[in-house]
Amino acid sequence: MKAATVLLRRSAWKGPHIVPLPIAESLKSGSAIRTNARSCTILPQFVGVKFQIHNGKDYVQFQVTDDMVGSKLGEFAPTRKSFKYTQTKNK
Amino acid sequence: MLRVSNLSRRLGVGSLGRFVTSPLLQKTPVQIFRFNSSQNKDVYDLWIQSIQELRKELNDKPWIPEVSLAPPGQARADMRDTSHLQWQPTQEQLEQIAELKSKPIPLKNDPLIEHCTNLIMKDGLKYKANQYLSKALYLVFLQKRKDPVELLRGCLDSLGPLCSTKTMKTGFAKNVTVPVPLSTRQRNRLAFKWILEGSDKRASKDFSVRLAEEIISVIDGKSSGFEKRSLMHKQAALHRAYLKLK
Amino acid sequence: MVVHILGKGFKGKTLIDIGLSSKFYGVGLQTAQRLCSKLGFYPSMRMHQLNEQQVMAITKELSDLTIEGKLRSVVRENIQLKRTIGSYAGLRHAMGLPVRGQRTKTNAKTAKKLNKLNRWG
Amino acid sequence: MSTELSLVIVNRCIYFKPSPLGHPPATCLYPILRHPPSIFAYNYYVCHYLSLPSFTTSDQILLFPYIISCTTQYLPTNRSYRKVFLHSTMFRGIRALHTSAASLAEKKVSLSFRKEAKGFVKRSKGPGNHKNFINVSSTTLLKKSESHLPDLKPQNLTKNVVTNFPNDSVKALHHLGSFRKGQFNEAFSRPVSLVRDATIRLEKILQKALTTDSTNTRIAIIGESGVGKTTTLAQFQSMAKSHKAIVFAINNADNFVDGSSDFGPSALDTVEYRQPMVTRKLIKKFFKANKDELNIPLTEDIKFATVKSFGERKGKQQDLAFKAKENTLFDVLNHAVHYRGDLSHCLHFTFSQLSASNVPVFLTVDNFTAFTQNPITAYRDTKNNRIYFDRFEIPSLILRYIRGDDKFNKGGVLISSSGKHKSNDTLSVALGDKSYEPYAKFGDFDRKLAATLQNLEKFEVPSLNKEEVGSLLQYYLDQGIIHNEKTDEINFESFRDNKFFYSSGNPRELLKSCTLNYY
Repeated sequence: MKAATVLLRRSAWKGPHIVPLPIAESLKSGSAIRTNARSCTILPQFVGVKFQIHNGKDYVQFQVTDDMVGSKLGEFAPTRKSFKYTQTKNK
Repeated sequence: MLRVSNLSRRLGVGSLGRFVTSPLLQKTPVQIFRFNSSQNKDVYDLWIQSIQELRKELNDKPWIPEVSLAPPGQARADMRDTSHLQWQPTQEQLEQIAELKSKPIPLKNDPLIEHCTNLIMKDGLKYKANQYLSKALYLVFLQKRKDPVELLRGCLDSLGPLCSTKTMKTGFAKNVTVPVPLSTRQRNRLAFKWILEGSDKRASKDFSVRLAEEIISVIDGKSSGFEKRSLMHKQAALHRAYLKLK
Repeated sequence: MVVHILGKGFKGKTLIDIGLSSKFYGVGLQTAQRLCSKLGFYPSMRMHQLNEQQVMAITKELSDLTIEGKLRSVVRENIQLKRTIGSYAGLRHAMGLPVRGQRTKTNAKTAKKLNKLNRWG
Repeated sequence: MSTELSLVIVNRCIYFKPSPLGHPPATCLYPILRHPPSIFAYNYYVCHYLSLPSFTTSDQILLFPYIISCTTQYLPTNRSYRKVFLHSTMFRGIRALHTSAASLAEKKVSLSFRKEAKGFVKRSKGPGNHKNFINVSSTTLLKKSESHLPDLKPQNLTKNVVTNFPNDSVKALHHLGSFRKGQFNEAFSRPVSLVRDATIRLEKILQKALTTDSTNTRIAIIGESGVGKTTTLAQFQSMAKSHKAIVFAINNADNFVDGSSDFGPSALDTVEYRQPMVTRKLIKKFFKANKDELNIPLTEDIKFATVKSFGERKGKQQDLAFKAKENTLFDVLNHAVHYRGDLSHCLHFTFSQLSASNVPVFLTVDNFTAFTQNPITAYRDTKNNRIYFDRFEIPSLILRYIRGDDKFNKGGVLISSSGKHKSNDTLSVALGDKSYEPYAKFGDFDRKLAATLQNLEKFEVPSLNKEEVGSLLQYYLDQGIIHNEKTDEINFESFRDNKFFYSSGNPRELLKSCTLNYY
C-alpha cells in the first residue's frame, strides 16, 4: 500500500477517527464489544479484541488481527447480501 | 478610452499597461534598480488624484457622446456642427468620380481561383483552403518561373474533358447513355478534381506540396488525369450514335 | 535500429524518457525523466544514441526500481492481504466488482476485466 | 452592414467605438478596406456599404484619410493582437480597380463542396513524407530568376537600393547560417537586401567598431517580428566581412537552451557544463566562414590529446601541440575540425586568441531572446533540477563579452532578438524601454540577466517607410514574383500605398502578400 494514499485520506493533525470503546474491559473479560460505530479506525490496541459490528440488520462478529490495523471496523461487516434466486415449490 | 489616454498624458505616461512608466522612473537603468519610492510621492499623489477624478467623472455623469467622444485636445464635440458640409470638391475630383462611376467594381477574386479553392475546401475552412492553394501556386511559380495562375488555367484547359456521358431514360426498354458537352465550369471542376485525386496519391505530409507536385506533373503532361480524360472521351465517342442533334 | 533494454525492444528514433515510460509497468514519465537526468542524458536524446555502457546503466537503474513483475506481485500481495483479513475491498476483488463504491448496474467494465485476486494489470 | 460598423463620426473625424481589445474589430474595416484602389473608390465604397444617407459626396471624399489615420492609430501595439489583426480577413490580397473589368453582377453562391476531400488528412508514411512547404520551397533545386543588382558595399551605401550580398561575403554568410528558411530567398536569384536607414546606421557603428575595443560596441538589435532584424544582422556581417573582419556568428541561440543537443560536465573551472555537439558545429562554421582572416600567430600553446577511437583507428591520433609564434590560429582550427575529441578547450582558446589579436572580431548572436524568455534551460542536472543557461560554456562566454569581462581589441558584440519568442520584460527593462517591476515573477523578468544586459545599446529596426516599400515592390515587379496584379496596368503609386498600408511596413508581411496571395 502506498503511504500517500493513507496520508491523503485525512489530515494528519486530526489524528485517526476514534470512538470511545471499552477496549480494556473487553481484553480482560474476553467479551465482544457490540457497537454501531462502523467508521472507527482500528488501532494497534484493538488487536485481539472481539467486535460485533452492526451491518444494518445484525451484528457481525470478528476478532481483530494485526493486519486489520488502520482499516475501519465497518470494512469487516458487509452490509449487502448478494441476490440469489430460489425456486419456490409451493405455488 | 479617450479619458484614459487623457489621464496618461497628464502623467506623461506612454501606455497604461501593466508596467507604468513615470518620467521619474525613466532614467538610466542603473537607477531603476536603486528604485526609491519616497522620491516619487508626488507622482503617486497625482496618479491617485487622477484615478479619483476619472472614477468620479465616470460614475457621476451619464454617457454623453459629445463629451466622451471628443477628439483629443477638445473638451466637447459639437455634433450639430455642419460647417464642414459646405466643402465643395474641385472640378478635377468631380471628374475623377464621374470616371470611376462608369467603371464597374472589380470582382473580388479571380473566379477560377475561387472555384478551385471551393473544391479544396472542407468543412467550410475557406481561408485554410486558400492558403494551401496559394502555397501550391507559389511552389509552381518557383519551379516554372511563370505566372502560376495562368499555368493553372492552362492545366485545367488541357486536362478538362470536352464531353461527358449521361444516362437518359428512354421511357421504354433500356436506358441509353448519351454524350453531352460540358460547360467550362464543369470541365474545370472535373479537371481540378482529377488533380486533387492525383495529389492524394503523393507522399508528402503537406497538402500544398502534394498539390504543387501534381499541378507540375499536369503541366509536364505526366499526370494520370489525362488517361481519365481520354477514357471519358472514348466513352462519349462510343455512344455517339445516341447523340441528339436537333 | 532496435535497442533492447531488459528484454524490451525500442525503436531507435524514440525519445528515451518517453520510450521507457511507455514500455515498463511502473515507470511513468516523471520516473523516466528523473532516470535520464541522473544518467546525464539530454532531453531530446534518442534510443539509437545510447552506447552499451549507457544501456547497462539504464538496466541497473531500472533493476533497482520496483517495476514490472515485482510491482505486480506487490499489488497481488496487497489484494491477497485484504482478502485474508476479510475486508470489504478484498471481497469486492474476489467478486470482480468495483472496490470504491462505483455503480454496478451498468458500466463497471474495467473492474470486471481487471479486479481479480490474481490481478495482472 | 451599417449596424455592424461601430464608427462614430464627429467633426469630420471618424472614431471607432473602442472595443475591449483597444482596437476596432477587423470586421468594421472589412467592407471599406477590401477594395482600396484610390481615395475615390474608397468613398464610392463607403457610400455603397455604409448607406448612411446623411453623407454628402464631399463627406465621403473626406472620409478616406481619416479612416487611414484612425486605423493606424488603433492598430494594436501588442504583437499578438497585431498579428491577429493583420491576418484577419482585412489583410487579404487586393485587386486594383484597373485590373479586372468584370461586371457588377451579384456574386454567385458556389454549391460545390468537395466532401470526400482528402486534402487535410494527416499522412503518416511513405517516401517523401517529410517534405513540407518550407523545406521544399527553400531546399529543392528551383529555377532561379536572373538579376543584376549592385553589391552591398560599405563604401557606397545608397538608401532605398536593393542590393546583392557581394560574392566575397555571401559564401561566408551561407556557412554562418545567416540566411534562413522562410525568408523567401528562393524567390530571387540569390539573397538580396534593401539598404535602409538601419543599414547605414549600422555601417557607422561598424566603422567605429573597427578601431575601438568591443566594450564600446555592444548592440542589441530589436524590432517587431518580421521587420528584418536577421537580415540587418546579415548585412552587418557582410559589411564586416568586406572589411576583412572576423565574424563569429551564432545564428540560433535556441540551440543552447532547448535541450536538442548533448551536454556533459565541463573540464573548465569557470563553468559547469559543456555542449560538445554545438561547440563542434560552431567551430566548423566559424572556420569555414573565416578561413582567409585566420592567419593570426598564436600567443599561447595548445595541445590536442590523443583520442581513443573505436575499431581500426585505435590510437592512431597522437598528441598534437601547436606552439606560440610558430603556428597560426588557422592551423589550430584546421586540425580542430577533424579532431574527434572534446573541442571546448579549443573554443575557449580561439576566443582568447581572438581577444589578444588586433584583427577586428565581431560576435553576433541571433535569436538571443531564447536566453531571456527561457533562462532556465530544458537541460536537467543529475538531481533532476533544471539548469540555468549561464552554467553552460557558450552562453556564459557570450555573457562575458556582453558584460565586458572579456573583450576584443577591435570589434564588437551584436545580439538580435527574435520575433518568435514570447516576449518578457528582461530585455526591455535592460534596454530602458520599460520600468523595473519589483514584483515581477522570475518568468517575466530575470533580474540578474537584466543587470548584465544593461551594457547593451539599443538598436531598433523600424518598419519600412513608403519609399522603401516602393523600391522593394519595384524590385519584386521586375523579378516578376507578383501575380495577383496585372503588372502592366498597375498604377504603381496606389499599388504601393495599398501594400504599404496592408503590410504596415513589415517586410515579411509585404513579401507574403506578394508571393503567397492568390485570390
